[in-house]
Amino acid sequence: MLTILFDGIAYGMLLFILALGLAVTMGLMNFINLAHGAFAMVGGYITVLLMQKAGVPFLLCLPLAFLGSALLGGVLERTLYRPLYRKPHLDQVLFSIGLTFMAVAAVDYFVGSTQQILHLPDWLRGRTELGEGAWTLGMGHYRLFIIAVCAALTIVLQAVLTRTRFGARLRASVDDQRVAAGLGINVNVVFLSTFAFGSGLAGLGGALGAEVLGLDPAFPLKYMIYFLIVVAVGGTSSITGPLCAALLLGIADVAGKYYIPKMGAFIVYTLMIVILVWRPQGLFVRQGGKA
Amino acid sequence: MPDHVLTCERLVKRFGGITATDDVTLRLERGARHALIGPNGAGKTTLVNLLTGVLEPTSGRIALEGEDISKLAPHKRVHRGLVRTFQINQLFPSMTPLQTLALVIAQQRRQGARFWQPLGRDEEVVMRASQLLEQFRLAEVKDVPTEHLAYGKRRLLEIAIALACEPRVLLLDEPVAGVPAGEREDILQTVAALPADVSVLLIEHDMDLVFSFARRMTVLVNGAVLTEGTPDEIAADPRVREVYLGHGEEAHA
Amino acid sequence: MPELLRVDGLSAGYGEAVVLQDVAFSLDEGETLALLGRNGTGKTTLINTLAGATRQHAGTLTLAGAALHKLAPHQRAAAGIGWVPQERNIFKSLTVHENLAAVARPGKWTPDGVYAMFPRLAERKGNLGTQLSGGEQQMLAVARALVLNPRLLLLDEPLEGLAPIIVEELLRAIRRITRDEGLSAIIVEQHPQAILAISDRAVVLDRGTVVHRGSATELRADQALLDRLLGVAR
Amino acid sequence: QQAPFKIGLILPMTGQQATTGRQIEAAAKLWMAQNGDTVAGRKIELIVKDDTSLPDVTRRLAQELVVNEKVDVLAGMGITPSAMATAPIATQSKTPLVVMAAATSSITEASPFIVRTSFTLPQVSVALADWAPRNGIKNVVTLVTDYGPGLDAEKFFKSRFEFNGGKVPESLRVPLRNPDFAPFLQKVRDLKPDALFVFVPSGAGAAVMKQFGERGMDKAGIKLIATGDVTDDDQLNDMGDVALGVVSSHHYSAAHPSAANKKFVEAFQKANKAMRPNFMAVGGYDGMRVIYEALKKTGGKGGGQALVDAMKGQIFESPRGPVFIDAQTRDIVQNVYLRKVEKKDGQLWNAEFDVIKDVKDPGKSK
Amino acid sequence: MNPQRSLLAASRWRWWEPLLWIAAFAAPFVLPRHAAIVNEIAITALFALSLDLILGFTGIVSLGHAAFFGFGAYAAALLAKHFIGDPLVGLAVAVAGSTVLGAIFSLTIQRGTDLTRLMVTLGAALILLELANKLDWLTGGADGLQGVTIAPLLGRFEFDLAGKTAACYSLAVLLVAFLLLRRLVRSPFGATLMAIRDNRLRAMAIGIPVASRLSAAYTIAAGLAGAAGALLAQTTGFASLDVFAFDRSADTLLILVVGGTGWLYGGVLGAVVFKLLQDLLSSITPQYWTFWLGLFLVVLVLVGRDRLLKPWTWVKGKKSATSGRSHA
Ligand SMILES: Nc1ncnc2c1ncn2[C@@H]1O[C@H](COP(=O)(O)OP(=O)(O)OP(=O)(O)O)[C@@H](O)[C@H]1O
Ligand SMILES: Nc1ncnc2c1ncn2[C@@H]1O[C@H](COP(=O)(O)OP(=O)(O)OP(=O)(O)O)[C@@H](O)[C@H]1O
Ligand SMILES: [Mg+2]
Ligand SMILES: [Mg+2]
Repeated sequence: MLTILFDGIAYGMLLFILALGLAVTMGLMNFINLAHGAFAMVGGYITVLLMQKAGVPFLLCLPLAFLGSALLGGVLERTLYRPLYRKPHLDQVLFSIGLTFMAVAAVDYFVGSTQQILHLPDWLRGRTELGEGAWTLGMGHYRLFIIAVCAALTIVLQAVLTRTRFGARLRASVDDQRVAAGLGINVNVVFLSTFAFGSGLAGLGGALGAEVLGLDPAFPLKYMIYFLIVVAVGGTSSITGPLCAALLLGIADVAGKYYIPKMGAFIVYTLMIVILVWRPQGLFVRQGGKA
Repeated sequence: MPDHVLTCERLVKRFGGITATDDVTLRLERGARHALIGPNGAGKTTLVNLLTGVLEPTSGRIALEGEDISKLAPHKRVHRGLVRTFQINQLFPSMTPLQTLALVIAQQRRQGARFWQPLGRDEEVVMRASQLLEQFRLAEVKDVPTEHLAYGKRRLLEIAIALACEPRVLLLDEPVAGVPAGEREDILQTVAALPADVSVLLIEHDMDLVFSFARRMTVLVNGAVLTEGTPDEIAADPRVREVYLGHGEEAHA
Repeated sequence: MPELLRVDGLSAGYGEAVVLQDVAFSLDEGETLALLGRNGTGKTTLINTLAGATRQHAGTLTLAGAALHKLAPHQRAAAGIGWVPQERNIFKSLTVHENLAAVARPGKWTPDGVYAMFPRLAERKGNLGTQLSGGEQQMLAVARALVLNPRLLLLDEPLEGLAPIIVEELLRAIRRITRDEGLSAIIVEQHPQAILAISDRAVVLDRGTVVHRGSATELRADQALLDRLLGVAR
Repeated sequence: QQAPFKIGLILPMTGQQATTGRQIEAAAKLWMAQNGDTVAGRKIELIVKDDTSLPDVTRRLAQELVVNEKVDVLAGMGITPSAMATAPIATQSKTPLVVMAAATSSITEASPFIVRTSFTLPQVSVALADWAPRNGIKNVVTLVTDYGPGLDAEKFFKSRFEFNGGKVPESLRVPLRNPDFAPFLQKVRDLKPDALFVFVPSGAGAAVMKQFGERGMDKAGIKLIATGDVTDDDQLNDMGDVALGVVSSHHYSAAHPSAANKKFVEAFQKANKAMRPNFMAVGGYDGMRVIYEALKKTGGKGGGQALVDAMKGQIFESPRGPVFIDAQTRDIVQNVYLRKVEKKDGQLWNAEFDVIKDVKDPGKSK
Repeated sequence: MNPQRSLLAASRWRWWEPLLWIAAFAAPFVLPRHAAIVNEIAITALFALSLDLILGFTGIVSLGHAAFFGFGAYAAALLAKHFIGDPLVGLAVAVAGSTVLGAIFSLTIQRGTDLTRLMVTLGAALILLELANKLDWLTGGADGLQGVTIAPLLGRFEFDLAGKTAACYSLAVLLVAFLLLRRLVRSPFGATLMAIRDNRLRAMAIGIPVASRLSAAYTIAAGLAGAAGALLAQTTGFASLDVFAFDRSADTLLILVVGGTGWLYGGVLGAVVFKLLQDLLSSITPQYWTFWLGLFLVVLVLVGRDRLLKPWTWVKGKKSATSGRSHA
């Protein structure tokens, strides 16, 4: 029981971490960046290759994965992405899918198409069990780690977006670039840093997710649906929305597969459709109540 | 007994804590030239949204020709002749004025579901569209997609669309905002010249226009009706001066 | 009073199309300039060019001795330009308060300060941009320009859609701000009389060029000239 | 000078099944490098096509190869639906279709021109179901991926295991797109069987093993037994110590102790940047042999029916051990080995420790 | 220009259109080697065409259009397998079936943002996929449905190995669907769809019954997608789960966007370009062709579709507003 709940939360958190970057680029910047998975893959490969080839410890790899993909994201933003903010969404889809195809083939060419396997340090491998009988709570250390990282990230991000003006300036720039610039917001810097940050988050997600999801060149395409589900169900206007959505889906999926394994694949999709038909803007919309 | 076309009774609309429409009762006579004025945020646009079904009232009742339409879908209200313009242009960016008007007229004549013949095959539709284009000085830009039109032209198209719907009751929400001073009167002339049995409700902040147009006025403040009367009564009402008209002369330039 | 803005040989437009040609005028600190002209003559284009939102083809803009035309749009706000765009362009996914906070710069005008001027906005602090009435959006656009604490306000049809009493108040406030605080303003309006009454200078545009430049009081007095310049047939 | 003998090799070269294609292509090329590209006076020409695992594309490619290139033999077929969709083309054009990877039992029945050199899942599952009860495993939960091959594996393992006196309290099916095995493994853990039988497509195997270890299932006394896909040679080394001790049954291990295999593995690794050949590779390698031999037998003449007839009944020593193409079913008959993952010289291998000889596809006996 | 003529201009045939169709029908005979790919292109084009009706003309984005494609494919395949092999009957049944399905699913796409529509449609397709997988007694599950034998077309034309009959059959269905849609989008009905796409609020305010129009468009599109699926199943004699797959919906979306939405020829053009490019690239480099395809998409977007795919616009400049609207 508790173990299932725990696993569900951990799985949800994992989904969230993977989708977080997308929630930033797509939700906050309103750019349909389907290449999100490619940035996640880059983060994953940075981690795996650094660990395998250079023996860099896992914990150090995580920030490196973040920085690496953020750098890549930043460079691409300056060179390719910028002219596309104003283009129709469908063009953005086309472009970012194209980029993903290229990334998939490139990784295949340079690293090979086999599944890469991450070797965690020992302290992340074990498992702790508490309680007895029906109330046993078994917690995999790695899953605990994911939950911790994820919680920390959420708090930091939420603080950045609500406590500082950055969030408001970002949304202002997205709403109306021209006027935002005319009112003194440096739109280019805002977009560049947000995009790089989003890509970095994707990379971090990839690095953390590689252990559970596996990592091969098909990664960006294989899991794209999951990222999209989280962002769609959570709504695109905040960070907490996707978090709750991810937790909900994670728990429902894990519990559903545990208790009614026959229904396996149906649960997530049905849940998604029901939620979206019921609340078409996603679970959490910005309503602008009292300030 | 006066012949009321559109009435709303005890209409209330709340947005969270804000009461945008507060127990409004309003009756529009047949052939009325009625103005709705009130400070910014008084709930004028909201009232129009409620009457046309864009918003659902929190409570209250709306009747058209004596029939309750509170639950009727917006497009069905249009079928019954309840038509509006929007304070902020709502147009079809990719269509030309000609296409737009032809579509509206075709839809008005219940040809909207025709899929077997091209739009424009029906001569009468085309005739009426050309007529409106002329009337609103849109003829020379009839084939320019709306998204490329100058603001003033778009404003004209906005009103032309409403007239193309052959309204029985027309709700105009600041129809001439952004239209140059010289052309404003023209437009209101067109509206005033509508058949005598068409009722018009006008929302406008340009008092010269309002007073020259309206035969009756309602003042809305904070969502509620402050007073109703003839233009002279309203102009003389100190409460209206206090909250809305002000005293200065500049405003009436 | 020292000169604040000088516009010289300005031409600007959209893509290939040239809308403004060789426009020149100047403005002193604390002065208000009424920018008049028929529909589509390029008033908005001029305002937007000053704000950096339209591409400038040629000419120089000098703000308090510095070359304004060399600055990127976002730097012009820092240099002292406060812009109220014609279509208001409220940031629709921000609340009223965030609309102000996102752009505010340190100085005399704070969000709280403008709330005192537009109490209506204070009541709607938490509403999203899309949840405001037309007039409220207009107020917010003006308020948003004020919290930039500019030296030069660019007001593009700021009175459109406002209730008469608010118009009156706003005009008074603009007068006060320019007189007492040394701010300058350029105001575009459809109603020349109202604006000329509070302006020091007037510039009339026709088809992208300056056809009249002079004192506002004089122009206001000369109704015939005004009608001719604005092409009003009476 | 005779016209070249063309082999149309249709494989998934991109997408999630890409490794299948790579292994088979590499093996086919290796065979040609080792055995020359001229057989009975005819030059062999290999045309490789990528079908991205879409059956309608496979079919169209086959159609074009047959009509335009006039290929003499079709080969490859990464997944079952691809083979099934192509079968009518083989029949209609009387072109032999050598299936080198797809493993659902019924494929060979889809056309009299299909010959298979890979394996069938019933073959290897049944072997495991025979072995387990003899080794103290009485109570097994099955966990398979919810698609054709998985269902085959589940069905044949279960019925044979129960026939052998074992018990299968629960059969779990994992959706094909499934990122996390946690709920299924937790369920298994709560059921506390003697062992967990797993079939997942190669690639997902590592994740299962990792999460199996992470969940402390081995410590709770549950053994992991699997078909060889799970401990795929291609990836085994990267899986690390979690794979140690896993028992699996399969028809091929890169560690098969025979001279033929040693030669094969060495040559393969030399030609392919140390990539280790897996069961896909051996299917491609043997497929090429079968084609070569058949062409030789027809004296270089070829011809669809003649080639298929010449393929039937071939007996030879493959790197996997002795094999035999059943003349009736055109399916491969082979030894199935029981293997345990062990570490040798710092590398992980599927070390064979038991064998069930000459296993026919049990799927055909119904 | 006279208003009526300028209104009718959009629906007039252009000189190159008949040529294009003649060329299409000649292709399987002139290039018999490539009949099979002509068939595949025609099917893909039909599928993309149906997506264009909802995406390009009505503004409904969908990542689950394969739901109807797949449904049509299985319907046609099952009918041929268990009842009658006549292709036209199969086609009719498949179209009818997917039309009904479309009418039901159209309830889910009434509200919401583009993103929610994407996900709801996607979810519906994936659920159908899972269903088809689970109902393996009927559908053959993941192995696919075999044993589908299709009778000769009109009782006379056998589906040959080279695929000529198949290509002509698919092209004919494509043409019929195209003519139908061409009529439809230029009619008052079509104009109401575009009005909804452009501005839903206003569409409602001029009396267009938005909900029922959305449903109608979605339903028609579903029927056509079903036809495309049926063609695939009939011309390949096979149906497998991938007909429902996400990739198929996504590829079709790409194809349509490559060719340009809201233009009808966008789907056709996109299908031709995309399929030929894919075929060409993958025969040059079977392993890494996706890289080059990706590069093509990236360049296409950066350079601009109009300039890349319609070079004649370089010289003429933009002239007509009715052709080639490039965004939805
Ligand atoms: N969706 C909404 N959520 C919350 N408040 C809203 C919403 N829509 C409108 N309001 C508030 O309701 C009040 C009435 O707005 P409305 O647009 O009806 O005013 P109005 O009388 O048309 O004003 P104006 O003359 O400025 O156009 C305003 O204060 C506005 O802020
Ligand atoms: N985005 C644009 N692209 C191309 N041309 C434009 C654009 N905006 C304005 N124009 C053209 O530039 C000219 C000047 O427009 P502008 O908006 O500056 O006029 P204005 O004097 O502000 O008019 P109004 O009184 O209507 O606000 C007009 O002819 C208009 O058609
Ligand atoms: Mg209003
Ligand atoms: Mg202007």
